[in-house]
Amino acid sequence: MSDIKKFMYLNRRAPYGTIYAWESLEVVLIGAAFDQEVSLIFADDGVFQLVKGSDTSESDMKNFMPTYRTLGDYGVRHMYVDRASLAARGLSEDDLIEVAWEDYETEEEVDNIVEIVDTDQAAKLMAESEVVFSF
Amino acid sequence: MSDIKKFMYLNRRAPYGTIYAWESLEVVLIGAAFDQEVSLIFADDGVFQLVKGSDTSESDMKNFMPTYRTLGDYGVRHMYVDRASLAARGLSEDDLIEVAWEDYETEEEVDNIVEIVDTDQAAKLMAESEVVFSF
Amino acid sequence: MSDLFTVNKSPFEKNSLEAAIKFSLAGSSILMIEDGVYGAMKGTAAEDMVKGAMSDRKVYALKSDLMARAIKDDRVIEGIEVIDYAGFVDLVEANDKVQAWV
Amino acid sequence: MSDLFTVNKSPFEKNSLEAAIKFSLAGSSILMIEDGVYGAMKGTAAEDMVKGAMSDRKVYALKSDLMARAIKDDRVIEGIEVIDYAGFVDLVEANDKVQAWV
Amino acid sequence: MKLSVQVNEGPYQHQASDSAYHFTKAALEKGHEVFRVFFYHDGVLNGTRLTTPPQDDRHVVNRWVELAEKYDLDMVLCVAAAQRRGLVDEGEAERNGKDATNIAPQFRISGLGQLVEAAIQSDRLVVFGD
Amino acid sequence: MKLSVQVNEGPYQHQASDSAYHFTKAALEKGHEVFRVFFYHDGVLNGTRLTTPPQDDRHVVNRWVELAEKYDLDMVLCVAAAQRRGLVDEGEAERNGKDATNIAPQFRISGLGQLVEAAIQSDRLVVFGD
Repeated sequence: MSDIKKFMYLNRRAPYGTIYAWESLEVVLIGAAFDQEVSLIFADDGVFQLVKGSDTSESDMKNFMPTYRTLGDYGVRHMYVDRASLAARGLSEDDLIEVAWEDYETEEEVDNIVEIVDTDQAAKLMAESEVVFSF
Repeated sequence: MSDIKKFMYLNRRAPYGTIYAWESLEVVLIGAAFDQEVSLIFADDGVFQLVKGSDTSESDMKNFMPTYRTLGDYGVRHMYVDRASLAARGLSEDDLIEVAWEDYETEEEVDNIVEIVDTDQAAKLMAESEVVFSF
Repeated sequence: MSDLFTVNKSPFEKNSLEAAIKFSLAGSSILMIEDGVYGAMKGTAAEDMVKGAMSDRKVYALKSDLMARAIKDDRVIEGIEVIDYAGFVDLVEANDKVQAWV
Repeated sequence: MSDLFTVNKSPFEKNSLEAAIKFSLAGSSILMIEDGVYGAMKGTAAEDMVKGAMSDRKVYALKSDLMARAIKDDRVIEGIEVIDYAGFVDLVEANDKVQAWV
Repeated sequence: MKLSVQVNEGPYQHQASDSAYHFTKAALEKGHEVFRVFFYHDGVLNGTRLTTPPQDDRHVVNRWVELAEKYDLDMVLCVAAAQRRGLVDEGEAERNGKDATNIAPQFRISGLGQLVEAAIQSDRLVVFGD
Repeated sequence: MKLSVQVNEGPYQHQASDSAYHFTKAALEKGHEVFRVFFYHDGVLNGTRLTTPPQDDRHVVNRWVELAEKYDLDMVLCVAAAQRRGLVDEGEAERNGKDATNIAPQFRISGLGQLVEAAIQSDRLVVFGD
């Protein structure tokens, strides 16, 4: 069991302007095969990654927003969002996508694993992780 | 004479962390062959490019600081530095290199073409240029 | 004599928009592209700065970049003109030159 | 439980240092590398922020990056420890993990 | 209007190359002349024929190639930037003893003077970067 | 201590690859084990053998190659990132119909799982990026 680690993916960049948000997601998707305890945290401009309603039809870029909604199926257990980062950007919980999660063995279900946290709590969550991937 | 344009090179990045400062200098050096009216302006972290005393002996990077001192020989007539950017970084004129300039035809000499300007003046100088290269 | 300033960075991450405003003369135009369009959003910590600039500068934002970032028309600060790439080209033509503030 | 935060961006250009301070617990270590070492300079607009962080966090700066940027020892904020790459490795070992704040 | 465009970042990592492409295309469609597209810094990486992006994403390199074919666009990769980043044509391979090339069709490698000349000859220089 | 290092930027444009190199070298010289160096995003561009930097500058690619030779370092380029950016070995050339390769010796192309595995197997993961 010592091979199960607490992974935290730290996302601080806006989507589309750079590829980091999308290539970070690709790690999360691939990482699902490794059965770790996986959380994502969105802070600073990273909170923009979860805003619903993205439309790339006129920019000819791949719209990867739908992928976030499926993360529950890829073993992601928590998606934390920094409250202060949201507020500075004029955003609220209503602007964000919801991500459902289900444990197929225990049939435990969670409607939405996206959770808004205070900065102190965010800091603690990162400190309690064993690996922080930065993008 | 309509082929003589007023060129302004706008430098807003610190040296070494990225290559922009150095590759910007390379354009200035090559551009000397084209006999334009050339000025450089340093604002925001770009002012760090002119701080004297750089020592790359322990970082194994090319030290391109000496090149700035030779710019007078490459047809650069003015090197402007934004005063507010200096102040925010705890720097003063004494921290900056000096760059001499000489007109070999008229024998006009200038001891130092590095000039500290206010933000308003910097804005005007850029507005009066015909091409602004951004790095 | 008027210039177009392009800004492609989020105002929450980098100081490009602030710098472009500071170094642009009254009468200039500022065009937000890429992550720069976050500066066009209502209700953010950058709104006052943008509105201040709009008193004597014209501010534009690129439509396809707003759309990709889910910034609908009703979230865009009033007075900011939303344009497409053809409009971007027209702006370049209408101004004396373009300065990229990256 | 203590973490090492690396910061490689100038505090005047990007908010990485500010964010690293905000999201680090008391007892954490912050290591400035690359353009991040500008945060170690005395007399700048970022000095108060850095000194504030130093009340309950340890701050380090990488020597070779200070040297390249002409930041001599007497310009470094007192209390910031200047280390080389071997010291960087030791810090990584001494802390539970490393978080890169780019 | 006679335009030149400078591209400072490579494909995919930053949006700069996308923006530059859409802008250049829009200018050409409006009938403006594009004197030159100059690829500098990591921008030279737009000129490799070795990319294979995912099928559901845009092909940044091929888009430039097709635009150049359609409008006879002059696309120049800076030689100094290309050497640092491993962008090679036949001539560069020979000069630097490289056993392969990776340049895409329609691109050519040349000196920084081509950027300065573009700035002189064009009514506007538009820069896209990070 | 068992370390892994992640490099997110290409050579020269950003200092990240320099920092990662000096850090990795220092760790090896202190006797630590480096489980893997994983190159992601533009970091894959560190693995091209086609660069020819100026004679008075460091050779970022060759430095990595020499370090790997000396310490038998496992240097992995992410395949998805490499495909987007035109970094190709023999296998990739065959799979994607490319007529050339540009990978440098000592590097290998593999999947993102190698990064996740490195994070699991190592005591520390150290990330260098922009």
